Formats: sequence, C-alpha cells, structure tokens
Amino acid sequence: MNLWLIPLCPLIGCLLNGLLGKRLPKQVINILAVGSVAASFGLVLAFLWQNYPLNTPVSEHNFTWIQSGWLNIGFDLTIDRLTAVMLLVVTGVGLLIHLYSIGYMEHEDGYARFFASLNLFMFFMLILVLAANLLVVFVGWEGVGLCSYLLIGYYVKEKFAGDAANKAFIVNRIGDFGFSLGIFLLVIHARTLDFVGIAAAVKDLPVENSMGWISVATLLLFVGACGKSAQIPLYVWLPDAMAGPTPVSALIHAATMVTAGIYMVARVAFLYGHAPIIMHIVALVGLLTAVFAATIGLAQNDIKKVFAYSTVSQLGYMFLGLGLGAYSAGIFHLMTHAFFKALLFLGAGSVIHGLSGEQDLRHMGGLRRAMPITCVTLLIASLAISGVPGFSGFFSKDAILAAAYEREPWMFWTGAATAGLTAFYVFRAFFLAFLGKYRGHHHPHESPFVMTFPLMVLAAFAAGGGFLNVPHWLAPMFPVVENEAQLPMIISAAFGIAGILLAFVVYVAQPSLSDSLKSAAGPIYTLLINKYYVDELYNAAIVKPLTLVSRAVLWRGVDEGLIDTGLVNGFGQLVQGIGSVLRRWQSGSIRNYATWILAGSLLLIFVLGLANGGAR
Amino acid sequence: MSFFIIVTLVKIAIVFGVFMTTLAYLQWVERKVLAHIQSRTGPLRVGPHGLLQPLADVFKLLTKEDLMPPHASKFFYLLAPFIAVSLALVSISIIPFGPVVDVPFFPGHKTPLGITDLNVGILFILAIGAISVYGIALAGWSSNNKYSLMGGLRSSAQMISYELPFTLVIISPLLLANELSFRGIVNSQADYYLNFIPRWSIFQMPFPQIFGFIIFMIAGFAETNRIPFDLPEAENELVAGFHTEYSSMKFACFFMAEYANMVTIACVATVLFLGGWHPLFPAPYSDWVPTAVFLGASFLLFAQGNKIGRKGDHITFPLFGLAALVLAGVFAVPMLQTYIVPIFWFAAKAGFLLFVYIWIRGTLPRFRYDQLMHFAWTFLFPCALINLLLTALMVALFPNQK
Amino acid sequence: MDHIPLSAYLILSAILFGLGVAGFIFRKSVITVFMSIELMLNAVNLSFVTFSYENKNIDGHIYSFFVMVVAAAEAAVGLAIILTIFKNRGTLQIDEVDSMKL
Amino acid sequence: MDSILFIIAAVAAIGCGLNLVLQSHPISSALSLIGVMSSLALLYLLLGAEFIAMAQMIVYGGAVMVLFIFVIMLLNAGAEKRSDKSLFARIFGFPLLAVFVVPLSFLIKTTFSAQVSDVSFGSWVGGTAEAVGKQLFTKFLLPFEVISVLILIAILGAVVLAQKEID
Repeated sequence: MNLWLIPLCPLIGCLLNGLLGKRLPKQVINILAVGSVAASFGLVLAFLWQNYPLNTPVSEHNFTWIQSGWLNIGFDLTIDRLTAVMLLVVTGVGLLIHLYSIGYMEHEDGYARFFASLNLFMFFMLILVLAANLLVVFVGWEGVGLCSYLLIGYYVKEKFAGDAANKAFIVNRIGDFGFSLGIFLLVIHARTLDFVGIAAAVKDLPVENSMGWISVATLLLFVGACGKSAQIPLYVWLPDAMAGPTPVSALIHAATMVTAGIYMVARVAFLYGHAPIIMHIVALVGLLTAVFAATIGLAQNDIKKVFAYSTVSQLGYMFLGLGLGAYSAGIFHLMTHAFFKALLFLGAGSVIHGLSGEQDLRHMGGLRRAMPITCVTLLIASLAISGVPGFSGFFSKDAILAAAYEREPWMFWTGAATAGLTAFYVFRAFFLAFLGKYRGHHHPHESPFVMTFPLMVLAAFAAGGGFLNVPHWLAPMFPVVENEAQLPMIISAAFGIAGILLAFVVYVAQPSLSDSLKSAAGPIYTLLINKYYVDELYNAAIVKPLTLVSRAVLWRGVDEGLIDTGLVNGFGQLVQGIGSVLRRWQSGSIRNYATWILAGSLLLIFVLGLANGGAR
Repeated sequence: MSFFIIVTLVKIAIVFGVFMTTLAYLQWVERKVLAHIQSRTGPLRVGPHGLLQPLADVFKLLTKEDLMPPHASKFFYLLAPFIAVSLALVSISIIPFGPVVDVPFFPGHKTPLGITDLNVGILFILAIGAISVYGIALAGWSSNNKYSLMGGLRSSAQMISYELPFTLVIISPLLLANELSFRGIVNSQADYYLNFIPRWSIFQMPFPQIFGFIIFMIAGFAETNRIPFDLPEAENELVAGFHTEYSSMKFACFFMAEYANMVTIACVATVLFLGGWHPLFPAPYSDWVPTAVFLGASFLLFAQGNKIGRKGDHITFPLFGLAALVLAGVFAVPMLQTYIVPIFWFAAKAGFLLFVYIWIRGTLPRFRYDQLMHFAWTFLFPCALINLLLTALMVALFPNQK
Repeated sequence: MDHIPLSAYLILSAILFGLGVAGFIFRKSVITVFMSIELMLNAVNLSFVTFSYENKNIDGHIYSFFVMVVAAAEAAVGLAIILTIFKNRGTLQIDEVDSMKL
Repeated sequence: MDSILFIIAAVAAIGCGLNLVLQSHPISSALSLIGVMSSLALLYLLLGAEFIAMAQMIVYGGAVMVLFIFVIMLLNAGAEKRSDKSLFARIFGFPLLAVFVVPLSFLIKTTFSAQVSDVSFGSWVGGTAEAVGKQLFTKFLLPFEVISVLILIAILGAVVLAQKEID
C-alpha cells in the first residue's frame, strides 16, 4: 500500500482539469474531479481495512528531500489513528462537497478552474494530514493557504472577492511566519523535524514552568495555528472568506482547512505537554475566541457570516479542549463540527442557490415549504451544533466542557454560556430563514438531487456522528478524559436548549420582541453588528502605517531611488559608456578581426611557452 | 634495386608504346565502326583500308597553325591541355595486365605484368579522375570565350555529379574482393564456379555485380565526356565546347586525353568487374583459345583475299592473314603463353568494352543538360547506393561465400 | 642525410599555416581568403599526420580525415554564402562587405 | 632518397603557398592551392599515411577545389582591386605574422629536434585504409556519425543559400 497514492489522485484530477479543462465537457470535468477524490477516499478506506486496529503507525519514506550536515529531512508520510480520523473527515466530507459543487456551480463560468483548485486543495490537505515531519506539514499548510486564496478570490470579477482573498492570504502570512519560526527553532534544538524524532528528543526533558525553548516553539506554532484556524487576533480573515462560493466555505473554511491548526497542535501534543504555560494560553485564546465570535454572530444578517462566526467560535472550543489537554475531545469536536458545520454551510448554500444568490436573512423566511429537505437537514445541523442531547455536537462539546469542568470551572461556565449563545444565533438564522413568512422577491425552489444527497448524508452523520467514540479510538495516543460527572453534561445541554427556546420566542413567537431587543441594547447592538470595529482597528493600527511606510520609504526611496536609478540604470549607462568606446573595435573589416585573432593566438603561444619554460 | 629500375623502365617503354599506338588506332577503329554502323565505308584512301589515317591525322595536327586567342590568360591556356593529357596517361601505369611472372633471360627475378602495383590503386584512380576535371575546366575558362566557359562549367559540374555514382559503384566489387590493390582484386576473381562459370565480379556470389557493372559503364561514359554525355563539347549548342579555341597539337592533346580516359575506364572495368586477365574458361582449354582465334582470322582473311573486291585487296588481305597466322604461331609457343595469353584475355575484354563505347556512340542521341543532371542525381546515384547496400548486406550475411 | 628530422615537417606545417594567415590578412578577394583558410587547415593536417607518425598511432590520421570532411562541408556552405553575397552586393571584395558593425 | 622527395615536396608546397598569397587572380591562387595539396599528399605518403594521402587528393583536390574553381568561373571573378580599408591589418599584419612564424618554428626546432625520431619512408606504414577504417568504425564511430550529420546539414544549408532569391 503506497501512501503517496492517496494525495496523488486529486493532484492528477487537478492537473487534468487545470491544464485542459477548457476543452473538456462538463461531464468529464465532474467525473475527473469527483472521481479523483472518490479514488483517494476509497484508498483510505482500503488502507484502513487492510491494517484495521492501526496500533502502530504506518510510515513510508518516499525520498530524501533535504540533506545538509546533520539535518536530514525526507518526504515521509505516515498514518496513525489521529491521521486516520482526519483522513476520513477530509476525504469523506470533501467527496460529498465535491458532489454538491456539481449542482451548485453549474451556472458559474470558470467551472474547470473551480474544480481544479478544489482538487489541488484536496491534494495539499492530504499532504498536510499525511505528513510525517513538520516541513511536509508546512508544504501542505502553505498549499492549502494558496488554494483558499484562489478559491476565495474565485469570483475574479468582483472586487470584494479579491480583497477578501488578499486579506486571508496576508493574515495567514503572519501566522505562517510564526509557524516557520517555530520550525526553525525546532530544527535548531531538536535537530530533526520528524514527529517521532522530536518526541524522542523532548521525551526526557523536564516540563518547563518558565519560557524555555519548547515553550517558545510551541507558542510560535500556536501563532501559526491561530492564523490558519482563525483565532484571536488573526480571525478576521475567515468571515470575509465567505466571499468565495459556498462549497468552498463549507469545505475549506468550515470542515477541513481551518481545522489544520487544531490538527497540528494535536499532532505535536507531546511538545505542548512540556509547556503548560502555553497550554494555558491556548485554552484562554480558544475560550476568548469562542465567546467573542459567538457574540458577534448574534447580530449578523448575512446567513453565511453567521455560520462563519459560529465556525470561529467552534474552533475556539476546539482550542479550549486542546489547551485543557483534552486533545481527543478537541479532535472529536473537530470531526463532528466538520459534519454539522459543513452541513450548515451546504444548507445555506442550497438556500442561496434556491433564492438565486440571496444571502441576507432579512429577505428570507418561510422557506420550509419551498425547500423541505434543506429545511430538515439544516434543522438537524442546528440541533447538532446547539448540543441538543443525542446529536453529535452534544457529545463532542460535552467532552470538552467536561474537561473544562475538571480543570478550570470558570472556563466551563463561560463555555457553557457560549454554547447557549451559539444555540441562540444558529436558531435565529434557522428561524429567520425557514419560519415566518417569505420576505424576499425571488421565487424559491428546492435544489437538485445532486445537492440534496450530500445534505442528507451529512445530516445522517451530524445526527449520529456522536456515537463514533473518537476519544476511545484515540485513547492510545492521548490520555482519554474521564467524565463520569453528569452535571456538566446537563448544564451545557440546558444552556443549549435555553438558547433555542429564547430564539424561538424572540424570532417566531413575538417577532416584535427582536426589534425592541435591538433598541434596548442599542450601543451593544451597533458594537456587535460592526464586529467590535476590529477590522477598522487593524486598519488604523497596522495597515495604514504599513502602506504609508512602504509608499514613502520603500517605494519612492529604496526601489525608485536606489535600485532603479542607482543600480539598474546605472549599470546600463556604465555598459553603454564602455560599449561606446569598445564599438570602435568592431570595424566590420574581417581582415582586422583576423589580425586581432592572430595577435591573440600569438599572446597565447608565448604565455604557454613561458608556462612550459619555453623550449623544453 | 637498379635491376628493378631497369625492368620498370623497360616495362614503361613497352606500355607507353603500345598505349600510344592503341590511342592512335582506336580513333581509326572508331571511325571504321561508326562508318559501318551508318553503312558507310570509313577511311580508305590513306594506306590500305585507311590504316595510315592516324599518321596522317598526326601530321595534319602538327602542321596546323597553332593560334592563340586574344585576351586569353596565356599560362592557363597552355597549362590546360598539358594537365589533361598527362593525367590521362598517368593512370594506365597501375593497371595490371597479367600475373607476376619471371623476368625472361634473368632467372630468379619476378616482376608483375603491368608497370607497378599500388596497394591503394582504386583510390589512386579516383584521385586522378578527380583531378582531371581541371584540364577541361581551365581550358574552358582560360580561352576567354563564352562557349568554352559554358563547356568548362558543364564538364566540371557533370564530372562532380557523376563522380558519386562512379565511386559508390566501385566500392561494391571492393567489398567482394576485400582488397584495394588491383592485383589483389583480380586474384580474388580467379576461380570458377562448377568449373565453367568464371568467378568474375559480375558473376561473383554472394551478390553478382552485373548492375554495378552497368552503372559503372554509364558513369564512365559521363566521366570521359563521351556520347551520350558529351555535353561539354556539344557542337549544336556550344561550338566545340571547352576546346573551341584550341588548335593543332593542343587540340590533339585533348583528343588523346579523351581516348586515353576511355582506355583507362575500359581497363578499370575489366579489372574490377571482368576478372582482369583471367580467361573465360578454365586454364587447360583457354590457353589455346588465342591460337584458335587467330587461325580463324587468318583463314577468313585468306578467303577474303581470293574474292575480287576493291583494288589491292588480294594483296593486303593475304598479308594480314599471314600476320594473323604468325600471331597464332606465337600464341602456340608454350614458353610464351605464360606471358601473352593473360595479356590476350585482358586486351580482348578491354577491347570489347571499347567497342561498346563506339557502338553506343553510334547508337544513342545526346542528353539535354537538365536531363543529364536529373539522371545522375535521381536515378544513377540511388541505384548505385542501393547496389552498394545490397552488396554490403549480402557480404555481411554470407561471409563464407568467398 | 637520408633521414628527415620530424621537426622539418612541423616547421613546414608552421610555415604553411603562416602563409595561410598571410593570405587571410592581406588578400582582398573573398574567395582567396577562403582558400587561405583551406591552406591553414591543410597545414594543421600535416602536423596531425606528422605527430601520428611520431607516436606510431593512427588517431592523427582520423583527426585529419575529420578535418577534411569539415573542410568539405565548410567549402559547400561558404561558397554558397559567397554566391549569395555576390548576388546581393555584386562584389567579391572583402572590404566592401563590412556592414556588420555599429 | 626520401630526403630528396621531402625537399621537392616541401619546396613545391612553400612555393605554391607563396604563389597563393602573391598572385592577384583567384584562379592562380586556386591552382597553387591545388599544388600545395598535391605536395602535401606526397608528404603524407612519406609519412606512411597512404589513405590520408589519397583522401587528400580525392576530397580536397577532387571535390573542394573543383567547387572553388567552379565558383570562380561562375562569378567570373577578376583580379582583386586595391582597397584602402582595414588599415590595422595592413599595418600590423606583417610584423605580427613574422613574430608568429619565426619563433614558432624556432620553438618547434628546439623542442622536437632533440628527442624525437627521424622520418624514413616506409619505416612505419600505419595509415592503410584497413587500419583507418577499423579505427573509424570502432573507436571513432560516434564522431563519424556526428560528422555525417554535419555534412547533411551543410548540404541542406548550401542548397537553401544557393536557392535564395535576391531582393
């Protein structure tokens, strides 16, 4: 079983579609795109079937990539239980979303380009997940960044798409910078980048209670994770990233890519185990993000924006879990979140598709008759994310909260409250969209089967995904968090249901209440609807000065002044000056040339003769 | 050493004398044969049956006015015929006319029949043939006359073009013989298949060179500017081609050079393809063939003498018959046979080829210039190439056929 | 003296080469200049063959053979070029053909 | 014996070479070049390179020089005129040449007179067609093929150039 085949399939699909997609008919493109992902999904299944229990990781060394001195980095792939979970999520959800995209994108132009980018993303994501050392992880990391850039900016004609893409890319650069610094630090100290090697290197080091190199490295890696997984302060790109097509938001910005940070942190858990301070920071950041994003999500009117902020806050949950040492819980939530959040986005996409591009909640409503399947599936997803008992979200979120309850009770309470908020705004969106009376102008219609089929499948998983006991499966890798305490479970569930009921009351029973609520919490509401002015803040604090400096100093001063006039043109003029002297040499008379050749050979003969001491 | 030189000088003298006489009388033969082909009687007046005609021609050419065209570059004008004739005469010197024999009256010394043996004989012939373009080209250029220039250009172009099939087709018998020296080539054709088919190159297994022989003859015609390839001296187009401006002895030089080249080509063809001096039949019978031939000839002549023909025939014919009888006697002497029988066979084959030359001249019209080039490059050259390839293939496949 | 020192051959080749160079430098007709190049090639061939005699090794012959082939190719192309020059410029004077300059 | 031959050939070669340089008419130069080549062929024979000698006569004498003569006749090239261009060559040419040839010959003399053997005719006949062919088709096969390709390209180039229309 060659592991490199798994990422290869999407790459082939990408190449075929990207290179000669313009000439191919749509059917062929579909077959290529979906088929390649299906192929790698099948490969993953086959692999897991072959060596099921997967007690020992399976690694494979493809070729030595960098060898310099003691540093020896190979292009190695590996699969252990964690990877298996990720692989299943990525390929499975990815396959469904590819299928969905066929329906969603059919009226768009640049069809082949879209699928090529999507396949490319799958390739890089698989590389990231399969990587056996941090450098290969970094390759996948940057690759998915590139693909998210391409796909956010998919609507090349709109300006906002391009801006959003740039924003995502640049913000990610900050995170990646930290990530690469962390890698360098690890290279310096651990002298290797293989996870196994690093683990062996740090195994018998003491747990650092002050900022040692491990702490710094983990902090830097966490910066990278913040960038990729949209945590405070680097979360700003994710809401804007909704400019891309909805399947992209579902696949990249909800299910897979944004969870890369969580995956990476879990992957190097053994490092974080040595840096409790950083663990604490991680937990804090996660919690803060969860609350923060949830509050923003309360006031958004764009359905995708709502789900985007919920994504941010759910990612915060995961980081909370990781920070509390409940890695398996984090990963568990990652998986369930992949299911229900992808479902939410796809449902939203189906709504948008049905309303032919309408995204504003205020222009929806009463869609449950028009698109029943979407309605039901979205309901399931909302229940799942709200942590209603029995649904997948309940189990995973509960696992995290239980861990919090064990370690940091105040974190538990905050988290539970946030769960309530989450339930509230998700159901706000749901009610606004599907209940009440229709407030839009387009004629809503249900989506085709190719779109609703993935919805149903995902709905099944969102509902029952909680019964896949991921923590138990991951037990050999991460210490499973035991939670006999029934209290946190009940409390969080209670918060969730309360949120749902509140939303029902406010937005269905007495719609008038909502407006009065708005007016009551006037300044807070404006604060929320403007997302705490974070973008403006960054703009004023970072972007403006940067542009000013680069305009004044770098552009005018360095580039134009020094490089252009100084170096480039200067050399040009130098060469011209010399040439204008030397050109007299080129008299055009062959006889003169011959004479020069003669002189040269003469010189040569004498030099050689002298070199050999004349006549030997 | 000195003995070697003496013998060589003697041989040179003999060969030169015979060669010059041949050249002179070849012209007489040509005129006679052409005449009879065209049902005329050729030269008759000068001597019996015009036998003294060549002498007369020589006197005529010697005594003609030797005129020098104005504005001709003198040096080259004089140089050209010299180059032509000397190169034409040189190449006879490496033709082997017979096997290596003891020197008469000097027992213990052996010498080859033929002036010398060069172990790169073929290459020598090719080199000489390559150089001999200059005679014609220079003649055409130097005599400052556009017809001559045309002739010179044509001949040089023609010779360059026909050099290729010529060379290519020469290579194939070399492949069979696996030799470069003429003597070696001839010796490689010594034997007989089934005791009566001679192992000449044109019959030789594994790949008989019959096509090669034909191509060689065609290219040879072109090399010697003979009809149908005598474009350089096409009367109706350019007055007399490259030797328009030449008269008397210089003209004679070109004339001689042409016939010398004919003879050379004939000899080379004999050596390469017709087994040199090896007789048509195995030795015991073939030794008496010359005698038989000359006896028959003498009887014929005597018979002709008895008839009443032209005035004086009844004197001359018996005389010739007598000469033939004497020759028959000479060929019958066993001691001489070792020397002259091979030469007889060689002469017979070469003579036959020369007759073919004349025959074709009497038969075929002249090419047009573009046809000439077209023929050379698009037909003859590929044929020679294919012939060479097939020969090489067969030799490689059946190396033990030798 | 019935033996020629090898250096005589080499000096001869050097002199011939020098003559070729002289022809190249001092002659004004393109064709003659071209012939001078051939002369130089010949001189080099002579030294090739001489050295191969000295070393009793046949490679020198092979080299000079290759030189001949190259010379033939060069002659074909070069003379074609000369023809074209003459067609286009109507001159064979090498000093007239000096437009390849700034 | 072969010293005489050598002296004859060498004198002929140098004389023809001088003639090549001094004559004002291309045809004379061409003929003197042929003379040089023929005497070089003789020298090759003395050096035991009979195949190369014959190849010299066939290739150079037969093909290359015929081409030259042909072109000269075709263009009807006359004697060359004096030109006042390429001053540099006319001034520095001869001194450089003298400085080139004389020390070179001296260098050769002093280098090769001491230890190398003399040349005597027939003492080594290595250059038979057989030997050359063996080398050519075993050790130098690749160069041989490459050079044949070169020839092909040269033919094509010549054809293209010669067919080019004037404009």
